[in-house]
Amino acid sequence: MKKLAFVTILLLGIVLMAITADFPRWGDPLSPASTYLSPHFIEKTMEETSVPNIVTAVLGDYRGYDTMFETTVVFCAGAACFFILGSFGREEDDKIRYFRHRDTGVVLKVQPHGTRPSSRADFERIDPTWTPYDFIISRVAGLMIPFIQLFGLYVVAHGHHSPGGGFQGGVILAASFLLLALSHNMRTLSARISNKVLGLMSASGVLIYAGWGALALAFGGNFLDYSVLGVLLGLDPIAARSMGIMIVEIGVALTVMSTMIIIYNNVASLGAYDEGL
Amino acid sequence: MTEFLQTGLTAHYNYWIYIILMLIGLWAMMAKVNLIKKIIGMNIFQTAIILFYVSIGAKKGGTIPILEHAPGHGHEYIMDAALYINPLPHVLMLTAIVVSVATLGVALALALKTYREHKTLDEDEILSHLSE
Amino acid sequence: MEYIESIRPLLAVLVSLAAMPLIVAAGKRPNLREAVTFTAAGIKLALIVSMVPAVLAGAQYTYTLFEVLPGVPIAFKVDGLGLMFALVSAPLWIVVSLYTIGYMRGLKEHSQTRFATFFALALSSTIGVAFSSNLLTMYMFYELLSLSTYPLVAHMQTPEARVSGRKYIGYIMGTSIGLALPAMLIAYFQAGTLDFGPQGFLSGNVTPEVATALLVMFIFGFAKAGIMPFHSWLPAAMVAPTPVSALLHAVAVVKVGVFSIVRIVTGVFGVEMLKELNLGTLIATIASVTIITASLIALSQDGLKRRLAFSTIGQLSYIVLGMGLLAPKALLGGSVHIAMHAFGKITLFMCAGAIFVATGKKNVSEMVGIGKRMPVTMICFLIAALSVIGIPPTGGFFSKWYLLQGTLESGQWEFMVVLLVSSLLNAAYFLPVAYKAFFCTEKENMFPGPRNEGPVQCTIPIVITAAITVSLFFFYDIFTGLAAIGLGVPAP
Amino acid sequence: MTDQYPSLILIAPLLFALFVFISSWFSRKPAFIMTAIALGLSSASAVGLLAQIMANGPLSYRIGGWAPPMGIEYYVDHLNALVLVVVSCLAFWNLIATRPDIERSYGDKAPIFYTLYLLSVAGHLGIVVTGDAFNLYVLLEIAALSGYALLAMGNARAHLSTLRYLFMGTVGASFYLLGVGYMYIMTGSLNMLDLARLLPPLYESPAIAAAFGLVLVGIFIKMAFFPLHAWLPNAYSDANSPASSLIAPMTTKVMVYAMIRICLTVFTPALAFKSVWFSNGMVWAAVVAMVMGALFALTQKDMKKMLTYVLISEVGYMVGGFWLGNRLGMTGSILHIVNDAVMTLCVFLCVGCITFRTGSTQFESLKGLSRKQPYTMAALVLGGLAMIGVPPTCGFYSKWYLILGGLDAGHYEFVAALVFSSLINIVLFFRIFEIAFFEPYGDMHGDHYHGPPHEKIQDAPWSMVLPLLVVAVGLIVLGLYSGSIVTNIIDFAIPATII
Repeated sequence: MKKLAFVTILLLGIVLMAITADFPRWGDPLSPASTYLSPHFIEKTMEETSVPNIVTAVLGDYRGYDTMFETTVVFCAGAACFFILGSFGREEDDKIRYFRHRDTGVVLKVQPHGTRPSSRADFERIDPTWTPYDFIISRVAGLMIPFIQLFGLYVVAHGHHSPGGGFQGGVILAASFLLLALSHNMRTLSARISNKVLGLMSASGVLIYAGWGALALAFGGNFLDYSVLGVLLGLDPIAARSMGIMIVEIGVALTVMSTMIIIYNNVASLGAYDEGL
Repeated sequence: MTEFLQTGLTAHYNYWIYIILMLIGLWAMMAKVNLIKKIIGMNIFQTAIILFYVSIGAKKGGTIPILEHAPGHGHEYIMDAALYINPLPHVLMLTAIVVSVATLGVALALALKTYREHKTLDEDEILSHLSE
Repeated sequence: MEYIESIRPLLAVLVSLAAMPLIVAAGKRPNLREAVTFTAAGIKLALIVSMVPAVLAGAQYTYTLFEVLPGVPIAFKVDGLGLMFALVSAPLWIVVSLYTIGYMRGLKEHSQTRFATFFALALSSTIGVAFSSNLLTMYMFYELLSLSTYPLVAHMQTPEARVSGRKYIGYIMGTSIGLALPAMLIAYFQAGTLDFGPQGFLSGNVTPEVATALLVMFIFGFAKAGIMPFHSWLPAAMVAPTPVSALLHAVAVVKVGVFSIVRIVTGVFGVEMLKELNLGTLIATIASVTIITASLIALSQDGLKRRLAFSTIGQLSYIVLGMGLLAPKALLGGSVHIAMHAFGKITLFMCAGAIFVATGKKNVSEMVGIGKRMPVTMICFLIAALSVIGIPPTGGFFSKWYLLQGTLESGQWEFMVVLLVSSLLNAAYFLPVAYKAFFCTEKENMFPGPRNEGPVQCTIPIVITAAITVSLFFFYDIFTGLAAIGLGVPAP
Repeated sequence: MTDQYPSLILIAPLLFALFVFISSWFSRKPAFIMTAIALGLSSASAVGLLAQIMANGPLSYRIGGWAPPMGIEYYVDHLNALVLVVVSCLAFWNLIATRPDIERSYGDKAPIFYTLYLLSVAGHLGIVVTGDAFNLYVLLEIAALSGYALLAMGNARAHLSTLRYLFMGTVGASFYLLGVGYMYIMTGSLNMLDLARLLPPLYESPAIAAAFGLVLVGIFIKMAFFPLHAWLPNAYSDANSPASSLIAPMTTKVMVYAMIRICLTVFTPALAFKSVWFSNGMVWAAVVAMVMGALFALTQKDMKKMLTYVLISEVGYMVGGFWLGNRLGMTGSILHIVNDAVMTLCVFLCVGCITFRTGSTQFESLKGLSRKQPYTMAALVLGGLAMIGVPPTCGFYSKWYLILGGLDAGHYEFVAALVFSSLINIVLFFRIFEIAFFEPYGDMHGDHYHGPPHEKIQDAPWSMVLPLLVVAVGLIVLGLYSGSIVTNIIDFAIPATII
């Protein structure tokens, strides 16, 4: 089997190598790819969408349909991970649980169907493998997180003029939350931002995108034609496109951020949302 | 030989790198029995294709496709097609990257489930478990 | 020719189909269920009879149901041949239904409702084949018949019955899909139509080689005709309850097979074309081999039903032989044999069933002296046997007579010899049964004791069909007339 | 709104998928209704679109108002309009027919199942409707990702099987992507019609040949064309039935459509059928697929698994029919997309009904099932007959065209393989019928079987059986309308240059 695989791969490689001779030279300014659609985008983008970052314009508008489904792919992956691993968190009462008294550090072991401590303020649920947070790590991470988030927001918002946009910003935002989960634990993250909220955010991000596009139908445009929505925003069609891109980027950022966290939560804890692996 | 080095190698080496990377990924997927290694192979494979696309977009003498302000204080932009690289492959690859991340997430979820059921990630072992 | 656009052919097909759900619904009340069957059968017969006068006058009923494929609709046409066939099947449904009541209730069989339901479906398909106006429609009903009879063959659900069912469906559907379907498509591909024409639709459209290949594929493809080597499903299918054997393996299924071949010869190839290509001898030879072989095998069978089955295989090939001779009289004889053999053979089968119900005996060697126990049944058996052999005063005489005339007409003496030899063989495997039934010493008699016929529902149908067999000797002209019109040959 | 049909087909499932997901965090109840509404809307739009296309001819729909090739367009002609109707109606009907099974199999997570279901349908519909080669890739991934998730829930093997499917699926999609990249590097365009315009001068180029090969291999992996089929049988048979009865009829058919679209529209018949050697090779490959699929099916002891191999055989029919390269063969191939979708739906729904009650489709557990589940078995009989190709069921008519196509092209091996696989299908299905109808589980009295005293009918719930019976009857109705589908739709779907 391995030999067969090797021969197949070798043959494939030889064929593909041979064919590269047919390709234009690397970086050739006269290659078909650089001379056919690309000049149109470079020269007309400003005029048609008033967005200087051409990638953002193409991503959000010319090929906005691709991007919408790209966002949907992300959402879909989140839903899939949740479907395969996760649960709605309706806890069964049939396992041994541990509770730690915050002030004294005393840990209670509660048998299945036993009585649990009533005060959430005094007791926290912990896992069998629980270890105290490392002070330095948790404090440093705590300091960094707001700045990471601020930067994430900047990347989202400034996507029109510099490299960035919803995907990049969304991932940075997600990273800040994951840092929280890593430096503290998953329960801390879940206490800040619950699975329910994440799920809702993830879906509403796509909803913002697709809904904004679908709204165009109501104003007589085609799907994702933001220009007709200028009426709604009090903008001319070109500015409306720019604004439309902004809106969908926000949707993208929302979905990407929350889905990354959903995937992390589910994969890292096998759907138990506790300390994890 | 020198001609080959100058034209053949330098002109197309980007494609060769992508091909080699792709084959490495494919090899990992076909020949490895550990599921995680297969997943890594899959990622290498996808990344190779991303590399291929991005290299299509390259253009000698071009900069990143974000319009630059023309000299002076107006709101004019330089819009010469020769100065910017092709934006389209970048857009396309943003999509492909996202897809590969999403696929990775689902693949890991499935591998974890498999691991939890069989306590191993070795495909041959799992298959022998299943046939019992 | 006059064409009458009428829905009657469709109705004749649909009547028994419509009866199916009613039969299922009435499953819990056997009497109501049988009533439904009889009503449907009566209506069907009335519809078919109502078409006789016009067809005898030279008209044809046509009805197009759907134009499914361009140029190939699901369509019906009632011509002489089809009507003749329908006129054989429909009344026998009534008779057999009556017989079934006696047989099935006598043996307390299980799943009687399923049996009656598929019986009705089988009848629909049979009439469908009879009234098809093109090859596709015929093929469709042919397959439907295969499917609807499968549960009947495997009815007993014993391992033996299941094996037989497997064999049955394997042979029948294997050949029809493996041979007849490609042949039909090649024919369509070459000719662009599938409508049966008075002189076929293939002439001028295919090369002689293709024509020969197609002919062979068709003849073996319609394996219900029991041409060797695709015959062995028929003896195997004898595990089915006797009414099935009687109606299906004497009338509906096997006759559908040969009727299909009649259609192929007359409607697809056309007699003229076959004459031109000299393919008639091929058909006749294939048929002759089957006739002689089957008759010889029948001689050695001890099981009465198996003996009848091999007899059927031989008799079916008479019809095919008639087609192969390509002479008007032979065509006529072959076609009429469909009817004549049907009445004779169904009587024989019902007798076998009646004997089984009354005494539980299946083998010929166990039936010495049975005539003394069941005289009426065995007299009917004798009459029917005479008909199958072809001795007057029975209907079977005429078909053999025309076939013999046909061999003379076409000047193919060798086939005359085949006919005569096989008739002798027929006599050799039937007459001893009848003889031993009546003439034996007290010592040999295996059935001492008082007269005891089978259930009255079994005996009455036997008497009816035996009576028809005799009366066909005097009133043969309805069948010969219809067949002659259908074949376009002068009526005798 | 009628000019927005093309977008509505996709927007409805997409938006409702989000609504269902959001609602799932509050209540389980509205999910089914919302899903049904979405798919109903989608099917209605697809039917409306088909009517529009039949009246006015092909149309192009510009997303975001951008003219192609700058923006993405939908290009809808008779071919995709037909497939759209098939896919959307099939998804809708499968939803209706499997509801009790979904609710039971997935419990709490049923709304998530509905979400993924809608996304999967949206992905497949998108593949069919789009006119952009790269967009097709994105939608391919949506369809695939949601499909992995749907198939992952099943028996103990399901996760591993799905993971293997994921590997193969990803390789397939990546090959497709690479092929599109090759086309892009040579032409600079991604729009299908635009590519068709730009490609002719490049027909001699090896890179374009490679692009063609890569795209085809990618699609072949996704459609499980033998010998790239290894992922399919396990993935489909290990999954829960509601998922497999959606994915099995849908994915392979949509991928066959994608192959036809790529060959006819992007590369045009001029290139696709340029090399006789190549198209003959494809027909031979299809012949092997048909025969091997049938033979593998013969060795199975589990009905669901057997059906997956039959599916592989059927893929061979469609691929082979297309590569015959003549009008009759393509007609057969496209008609078989429609027919096979309904046939497969029918038999897989039967599997669903059976597993709903017995939990297994092993031949052992089918014994005497006809008494327990008579309606399901009746539907299975019809489905089986359609698979065998008995008139007047629809399976016969597509075989009719396929065989005629084979005769016309002189590919007698294709005709022989078709007949052979039909014969094998007889064995396959009658074996099941025999077990289910005649295999006893009561007592035997002598050599006479009297049946169990009073076996209670315990068929699947009416809400499953009734839709199943509708599908089964639909097999016959569809068969009777085959002719009009061919003359009114498929004839226009095949380019006039193909005779």
